[in-house]
Amino acid sequence: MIRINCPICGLRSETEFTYGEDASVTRPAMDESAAQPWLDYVFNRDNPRGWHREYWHHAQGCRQWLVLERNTLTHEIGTCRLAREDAA
Amino acid sequence: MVEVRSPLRERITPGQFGAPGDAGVVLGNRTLAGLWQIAGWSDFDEAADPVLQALGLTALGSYRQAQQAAGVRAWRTAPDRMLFETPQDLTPFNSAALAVLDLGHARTCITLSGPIARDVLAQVIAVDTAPDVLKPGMFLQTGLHSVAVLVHCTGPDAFEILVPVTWAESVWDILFENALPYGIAVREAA
Amino acid sequence: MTHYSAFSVFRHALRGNKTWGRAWRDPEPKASYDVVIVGGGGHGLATAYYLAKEHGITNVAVIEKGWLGGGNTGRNTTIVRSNYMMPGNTMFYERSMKLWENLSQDLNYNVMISQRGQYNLCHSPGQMDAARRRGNVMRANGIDAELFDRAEVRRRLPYLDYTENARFPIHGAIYQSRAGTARHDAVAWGFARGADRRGVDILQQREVTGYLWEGGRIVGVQTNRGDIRAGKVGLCVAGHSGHLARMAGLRLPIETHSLQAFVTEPYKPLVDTVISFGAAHFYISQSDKGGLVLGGDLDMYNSYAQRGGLPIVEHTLASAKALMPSVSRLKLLRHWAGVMDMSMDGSPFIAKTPVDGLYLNGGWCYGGFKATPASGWCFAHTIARDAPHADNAEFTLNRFERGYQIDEKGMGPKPNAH
Amino acid sequence: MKRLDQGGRIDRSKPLNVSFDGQSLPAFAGDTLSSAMLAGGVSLVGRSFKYHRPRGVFSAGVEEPGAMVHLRSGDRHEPNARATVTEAFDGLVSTSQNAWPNLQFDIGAANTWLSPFFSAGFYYKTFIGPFKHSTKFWMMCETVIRKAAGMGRASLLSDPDRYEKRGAYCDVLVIGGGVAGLTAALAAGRAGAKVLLVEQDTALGGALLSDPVGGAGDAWIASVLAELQAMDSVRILTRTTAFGAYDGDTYALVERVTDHLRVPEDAQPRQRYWQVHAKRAIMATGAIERPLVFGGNDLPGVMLAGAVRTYLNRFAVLMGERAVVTTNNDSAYSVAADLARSGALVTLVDMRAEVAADTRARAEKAGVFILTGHGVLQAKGGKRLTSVDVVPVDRGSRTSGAVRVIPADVLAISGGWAPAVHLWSQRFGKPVYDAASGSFIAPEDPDKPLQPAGICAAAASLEDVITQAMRRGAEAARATGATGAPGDSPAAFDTGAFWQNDLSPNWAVFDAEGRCKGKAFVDFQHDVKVSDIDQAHLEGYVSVEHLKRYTTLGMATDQGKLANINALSRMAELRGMAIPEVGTTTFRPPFTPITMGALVGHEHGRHFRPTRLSPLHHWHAENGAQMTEAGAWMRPWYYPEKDEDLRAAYIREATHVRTHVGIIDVSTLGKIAVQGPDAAEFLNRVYVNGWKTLAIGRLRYGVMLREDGFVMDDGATARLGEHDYVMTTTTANAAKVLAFAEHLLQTAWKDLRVHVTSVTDQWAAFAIAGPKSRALLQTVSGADLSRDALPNNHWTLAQISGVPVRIHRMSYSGELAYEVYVPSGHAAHVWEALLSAGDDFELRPYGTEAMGALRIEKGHVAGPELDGRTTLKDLGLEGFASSKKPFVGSVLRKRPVLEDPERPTLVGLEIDGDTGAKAGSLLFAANEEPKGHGDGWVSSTTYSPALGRNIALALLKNGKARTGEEIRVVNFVGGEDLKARVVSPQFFDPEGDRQNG
Repeated sequence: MIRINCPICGLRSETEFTYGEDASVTRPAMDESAAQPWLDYVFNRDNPRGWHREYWHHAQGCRQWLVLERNTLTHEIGTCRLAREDAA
Repeated sequence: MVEVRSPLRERITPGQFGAPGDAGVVLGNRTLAGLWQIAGWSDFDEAADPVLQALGLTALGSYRQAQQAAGVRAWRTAPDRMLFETPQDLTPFNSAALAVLDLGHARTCITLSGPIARDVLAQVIAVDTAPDVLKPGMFLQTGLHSVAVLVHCTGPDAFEILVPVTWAESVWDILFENALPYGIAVREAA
Repeated sequence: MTHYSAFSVFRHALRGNKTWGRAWRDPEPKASYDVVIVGGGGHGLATAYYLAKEHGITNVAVIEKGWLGGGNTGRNTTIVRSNYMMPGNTMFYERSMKLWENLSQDLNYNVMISQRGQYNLCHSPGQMDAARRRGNVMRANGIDAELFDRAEVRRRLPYLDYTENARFPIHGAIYQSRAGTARHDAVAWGFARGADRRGVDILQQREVTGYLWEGGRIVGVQTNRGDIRAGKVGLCVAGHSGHLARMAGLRLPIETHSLQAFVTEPYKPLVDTVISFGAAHFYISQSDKGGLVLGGDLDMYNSYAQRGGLPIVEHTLASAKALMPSVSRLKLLRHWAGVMDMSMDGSPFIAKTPVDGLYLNGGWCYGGFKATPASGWCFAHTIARDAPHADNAEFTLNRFERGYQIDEKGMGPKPNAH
Repeated sequence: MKRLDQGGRIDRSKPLNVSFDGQSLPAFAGDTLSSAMLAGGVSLVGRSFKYHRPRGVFSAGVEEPGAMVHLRSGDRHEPNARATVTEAFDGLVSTSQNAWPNLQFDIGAANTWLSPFFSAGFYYKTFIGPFKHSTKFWMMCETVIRKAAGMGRASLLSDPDRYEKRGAYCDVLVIGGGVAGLTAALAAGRAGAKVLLVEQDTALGGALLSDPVGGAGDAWIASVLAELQAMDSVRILTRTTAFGAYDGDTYALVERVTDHLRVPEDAQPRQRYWQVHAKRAIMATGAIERPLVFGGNDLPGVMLAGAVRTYLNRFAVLMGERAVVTTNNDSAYSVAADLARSGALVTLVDMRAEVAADTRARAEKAGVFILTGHGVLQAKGGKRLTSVDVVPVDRGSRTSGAVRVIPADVLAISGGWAPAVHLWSQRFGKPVYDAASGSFIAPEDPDKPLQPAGICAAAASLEDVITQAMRRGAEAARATGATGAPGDSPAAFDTGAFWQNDLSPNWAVFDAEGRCKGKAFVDFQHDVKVSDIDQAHLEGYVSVEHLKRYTTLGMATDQGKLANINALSRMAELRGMAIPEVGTTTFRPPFTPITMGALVGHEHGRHFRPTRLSPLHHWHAENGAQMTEAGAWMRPWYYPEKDEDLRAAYIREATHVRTHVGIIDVSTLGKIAVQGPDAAEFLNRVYVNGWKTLAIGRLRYGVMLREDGFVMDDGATARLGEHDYVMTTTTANAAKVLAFAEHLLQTAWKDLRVHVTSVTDQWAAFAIAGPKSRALLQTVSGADLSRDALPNNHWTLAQISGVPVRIHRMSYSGELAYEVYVPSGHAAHVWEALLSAGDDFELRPYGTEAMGALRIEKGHVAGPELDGRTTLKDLGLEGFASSKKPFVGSVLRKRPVLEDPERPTLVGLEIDGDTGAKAGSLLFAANEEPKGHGDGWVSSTTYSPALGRNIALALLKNGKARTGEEIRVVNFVGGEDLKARVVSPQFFDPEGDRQNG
C-alpha cells in the first residue's frame, strides 16, 4: 500500500489516489506545431529504474494533482508537492 | 417552497437493526441547509474575504479544522477552494476573482453516531479515526466505498458525512452493513 | 541426448533414474557469435530455437542475467489464446496458436497445452456488440470464435453468479475453444532444450552491462563476466526493454509496471476453462495441480519491484467473489508479481531498431506468454532476413510517428490502461 | 496414543462434540482438531498429493503438510482445513479428503508403487502423444491427472458468512505473542507508544504454551500480560495472523473472529481483515522446526519433536508408550525428557557424536536412553509406524554400522529450527544465511522499519530473547517519537526446556552409497523425495528456482516451510557449494493460506462496486422500467407495457417521440461547471471548435480529442454568465474528462484562471422530445419557448411547479426538443409535475434503447462510435475542427495514418430484410469473399420506426464515396449474411426541419 503524504490532506493510502503519468515529460506549449515534441511528450519515456517523478491525483480527497518522487525499484517515497507549485 | 427530496428517502426505514441489545451506532440523514463552493486563484485570500465576513468568519482556515459561525459551517477543501454549509445565497459574490457555485443539491448528509461509530468508520475509510487523531471539529476528505466524501467529526462519538447524492444509497448501504454487528438505530430523516 | 517418451521414462526408472543427462548444456561462451540474444526467457529461447531451426543460424548465444525462464515466463497465468481484433495483431497471435498446437511434438517436451477454452464475459449489450465484432474478425480470419447468450453461458458455467445480487449481470460471452493454458516453465525449458540440441549456447548468470560498438554499429555485448562479440544483438527482455534500450541511446514508448498473479490452495477440478470477467480486469483458471490461478489489474504505477501492492490483491479477490461467489471460503496460497513492458498502445515491438545491429522484441504488456512461439518465430525471421515477416510487420517502433496505433482496447496512450 | 488424566491446557469440564469421518472424538475446550484426533487414536488423517501415501498429524502448527480435512458442511464447507490450527468447537464435523473410495483403502495409493516412473519432471517427458498439430492426447491424459490432483473438494455454494475489513494505525506493531513479542510490546508500551500486539494462536505465550502447565513460564506470561492489559495504549489481538508485509509499512492481518464457533451469531463476522499502518514493526514470529530426512519419514507416527511435546504438555496427549526421538541438536532433549517423565519408554537417537555432558545428564535423569552418533535409517510400518531402523552414522551422515531395530509407536524428529522470517523477506527480499544458527535470518539493518526479535532473530537463549526483545521494543518506540522509559527487563526464568544448541549440519541419513533408504521425503505434501532432487540436479535443473519448479518442492500448501532448508542442504551437497552460495527463494505472501472472502470484506454481490443512481431512480423502478447498467449508473432501458419485449417497447417509445412527446432521464450525463475569467480560453483549448464568441444565453456542441489526436468525448456546453459555463460530457467519460481538465489546469496551464467542478450531482436533467414538446413545456412553465424566443442552441430560465429550472433548446433525437435542468432534490417533483401536466400531450417516458434508435436515425455518434480509435474525420466531425487555433490533439491528429483517406468513415446502412443487422457485424464488398478484416464494421443498429426499416451506422473504408453501393453485412458468429445499401448517416430529416421548427 503506497502511502502518500498529500500536502493538503496528510498521509493517505494510495486507494484514494489515481496514478496519473510520468511527470518528467513536459507538455509542449499550445502553439508548438512540430510533431516531434508532441510525440516525445505523449509516447516516449525514460522509464527509469530508480527515482521517478510522477503525477498522482487525489481524486477521493482534495482533487489536487501532486508530483510525487518514488523509487520504482524499492517503492520508497520521496517528496510530494502540489503540481501547481512544482517548479519543474 | 418545494421540499428538497433526500436521495435516501426510499432507503431509510427508522427502527432497530442488526445485533440485539443497545444500539452501538445511530444512523440518520439530514438535508443540507445549503452548500456553496467558492474558488479563486493566487489572490484567493483577498477575493474570499467578503464572503467570509458575510458569514461571520475571519480566515480561510486549515485543511483539517472545520470552522463554525452562526448557522454556518466552513471547510477549506483545497488551497483555493472552500465549502460552506449555509442557507445564505452566495451568488452575489460571484465575480471574475471568485467563482461561486451552488452545490446545495449535490450532497446529502449522513449522520453517524454512537459509542461504536468510530469503529464503523474505521471499517469504511482508510484514515485513522482514533479519538486522539480525529477530534471533534476536524474534518477530512476521503473515499468511502470508492465514493469521495467529506467526513466531519461533530462530537466525541458523532460524525457527519457529506455524500454526493447519486452515490448516497451505496454509501448508506455500506455504513449499514458495517454497523450490523453492533446494533443500529436508524433515525427518521431530518 | 535422450529422446523423451514414456519408454525413456520407463527405461531410466529401471536404472533408478540415475542415468538422465542434462536437459541443456552449461557451455563456456565463445568469443563471438553470429547472433546474441539477450534474455533467456521464453521469447529469447524461442528466438534462438527458431533461428537454428528455420534459418539454419546455429552460432547463437542466449545470455541470461539470472536463471532461464525466471522472469515473466515463470510468473504469468499461463493463458494461451488468439482472440485479437486489430489488423497487425490477429494473424500474429493465430500463428502463435498454431505453433502452440504442435509445440510439444516439435520440442519433444510436453509443454502441456490444454485447449480447455476461454470465455470473455459480457455484462452489457454494448459489451456484447464489441464481443461480436471481435468474434467476427476472428472468424473472418479463420480463427474459431463463438458468441453465447446468457442461457448458454449459464449452462456451461453454472457456478458463476446469475442471481439478482450480481452487481454486473452476465449478458453472454465470446468463447474461443482453442484457447487454454500451457505449463509456463516447461515452455522455457522445452525451448532451451530444443535450442541447445541445435547448437545454441545458453549462458546463465551473466548480465549484459553495455554494448560493444564499432562505427555507430553494435557488434556485441559487455557482460559482468566478459565481452561477447556478435553479428547481431537481439533484445528479449520484456520488463527491462527500456533499460537495455537506453544503454543503446534509445527512448522507448514503454513504461514498466507490475502485474500480479495469484494462486489458491489446490482443489479438485472446479473450473475447467479460462474465464475473463468483463466488469473488472480479472480472469480465472485452474491449474492441473488444482490451484485456482487468478489474474488482476496492473499496479497502476511504474515499478520494477517484482512484488505487488495490497489494493490489487483486494480488487482481484473481490472480482473473484463477484464472479464466482463460492470462492469466498477458499484460500489464497501465494501471490507474486512480474514486471511488464507496457507499451503506449498495448501492442508489442518486433523490429530492427534505429541502431545498426540491434533488434528489439518487447512491449508485450500482459500478453507475452501466449505470444511466445510466434514472437520467437517472427523475431528469428526479422533478425535472419533483416526484414519483418508479414505477421509482425506492424510491430515497429515508428508506428506512433505514423499514427498506426494497434489499440485493442481503444484506451489511447495510457500504458497502464492496456 | 492416549489422553492423559492430568495436565494440559484443556478444560476437561467442557467436553465437545467433535467428529472425523463419522468417528466421535474425545475433545475438550482448548483442543485443536488434531489434538482431538490424536486423543481419539486417529493416526491416519489424509493422503498425500501425488502418491496418496497415508499421512497423519505431523506438526502442531501452521506448517502442517498432512493433516488436512474437509471441515463443516453445506454452504460452510471448507476444504484443506489444517487440523492442527482448527480449534475444536461443539458440533465440529470433519471428513477426510483426497482419497477414493475412502481414506483407509485409497486406490490412488497404487501410485506409490509406480513412483519410479513418476519421478521428477516425468510429465514433461511423457503424454506428448503421437499426433502432430493436436493436443488431444495430452488433454485426455490431463483429464485423469486433474481428477487425481487437487486436495480437498470445494463447495459451489455461496458463502453465508460476513467478513469485515478495517484499518488500524499504530506506532509499533508486534507480530507474535511469545516471550519475544510480549517483551517487545511491554518495552514499547511502557515507553508510551501506541502498540498493537497480534498472535495467531488462541492464547499468548508462544513456545511457553508447550511447557508443562503450572511452570515458571505460566507465571511469567500472567505477570507480563497483566501489565500489558493495564496499558490503554496497548491493544492485543489473538487468533490473528499477520500474513503480509506490504509497501508503506502496511501489514495485512486476518483475525478469525468466530471460526472457533459452530456458526457466527448476531451478525458477527466470520473473519476480520486488518490493514495495519505501523510506523515500526517487530517480527517476533519464532521458528519452525526442520524435519530430518530418512526413509519412511512420512509415516503416521513420525512427528516433529516440538509437536510431540506440544501435544503432550498443552493437550495432554501422549503420542506413544514406546518413543524414539531423533535429532541433530539439543532441543529434542526436552521432548525426550517430558515423554519419559510421562511414562514412555524413550530412546533418543542423536546424530551427533558428542553431546554436552549436562544435556545428557538431565535427559538420562528423566529416564531417557541415549544413543549418540546414531541416526534413523528408516521408519517402518504400514499405515502407521511400528519400528525404527537405527544405525550408527559418521559425520557425513552415512551409515557406518549395523542396523538396530527399535519397536516404536512414535518417532519424534528434530533437524533444528528455521526462523520464520517470511514477513521480512516478503518486503525486503531474500534472507541471509547465518552459519552460527544454521538458518536463514533477516540481515542486521537498523534502518528497516521491520525488525526481528527473539528466536526469529536466532536468539540463543531465553535471556537473549528477553534482552533483545526489550531493546527492539524500546528502539521501535523511540523511533516513533515515544519518550518514556522502557523500564527493566522482565526477569528470565528456567523453563526446563532445551534450546537448539550444538546444531550439527546433518539433515538426513544415507546408506553407504550416499542415498536414502526407501522413500525419504523432503516435501511431504507434494511427495518430493531426495532422489527427485538428485535427478533434477542430474538433468541440469540446478538453480533453486528450477529445482522448485521442476520437482514442485516448496509449492504445496505449507509453501516450503518444512522443505526449503533441507532441499538447500541437498543442493549444496550436490553442487559442492555452501548453502549460502546455493541461495534461497523469496518468500511471498501470504504467510499462511488466507480465506479469500476475508480480503473482500463487504465488496461482494451488489456491493462489489458502488452503484450510482439518478434522483429519479425509484420513479423508474416503480413505473416498470427495465433498468440497465451504464458504467456505475443504472439507467432505464425501456418501459414495457403489458408483456412487451425490448423490441416492441422501444419501437413504441421511439414512435411516440416522433408523433407526440417523450421524456427521458439524462441525469447521468457528466456536468462540469467551468468558471473563471479564462473559461472561454480553456474551452477553446480542450475543444476542437471555437468558444470565444459564444454569448451568454447560448450553448454549443463541442468535440474534444485525446492528446494523441483521437476523439475522446463530445457534448454541449452552455454559457451561463460572464465567467460561468456548464459543460456536459457523455455518461461514460465524465470522470475522465474532469480529471483531464484538472490535470491540464494544475500542470501545463497553471496561468489560466479557471476552476472546474463536477455538478453532475447538483443537476438532474430530462430530455423532452417530440412535436408536442414546446407546447407541453410552455404550458407547465409559462415561459415563451417560441422559435424566436428560444431558438436552437439557446437556453432560458423558467419555473416548473415552483422549481426554478434551466431549459436548453437542443435536440439529440432530431425532434423539436429541450433539455430541462432541475436541482436534483427537486427532480422527482418536476418530473412528476411534467408527467401529470402532460396528460393532454400524452407525454410518455422513454428509455435508452429508444433514445439509441432516435439518435441512429439522425446519425449522431455515441459510445460505439467513440471507441477510442476513431478520428474527427472518421466520424464526419471534421467540420467542427478550427484551423485558426491549436487545441488538445491538434498536432498529432495530423499524423499520416490518421489522415489516410482510405480510413473507415461513418456511413448509414439500409439493411435488407426484416431481421436487421447485429452491431459488430463486418462489412465486405458485394463481390468480395468475406475474409480478413473486411471493409468496415457495423457500430450501431436499430429498427427505424420513422423509416419503417432496419438501419445501422457503420464505419466503412472510404465510406462517403461508396454511397449507394450494395455491400455484404456478415455476422459470422450469428450465422447471418445480409445485404445493405450505403447511405448518408442522416437517415431522418437530414435538413433538420423538425428540430429547428
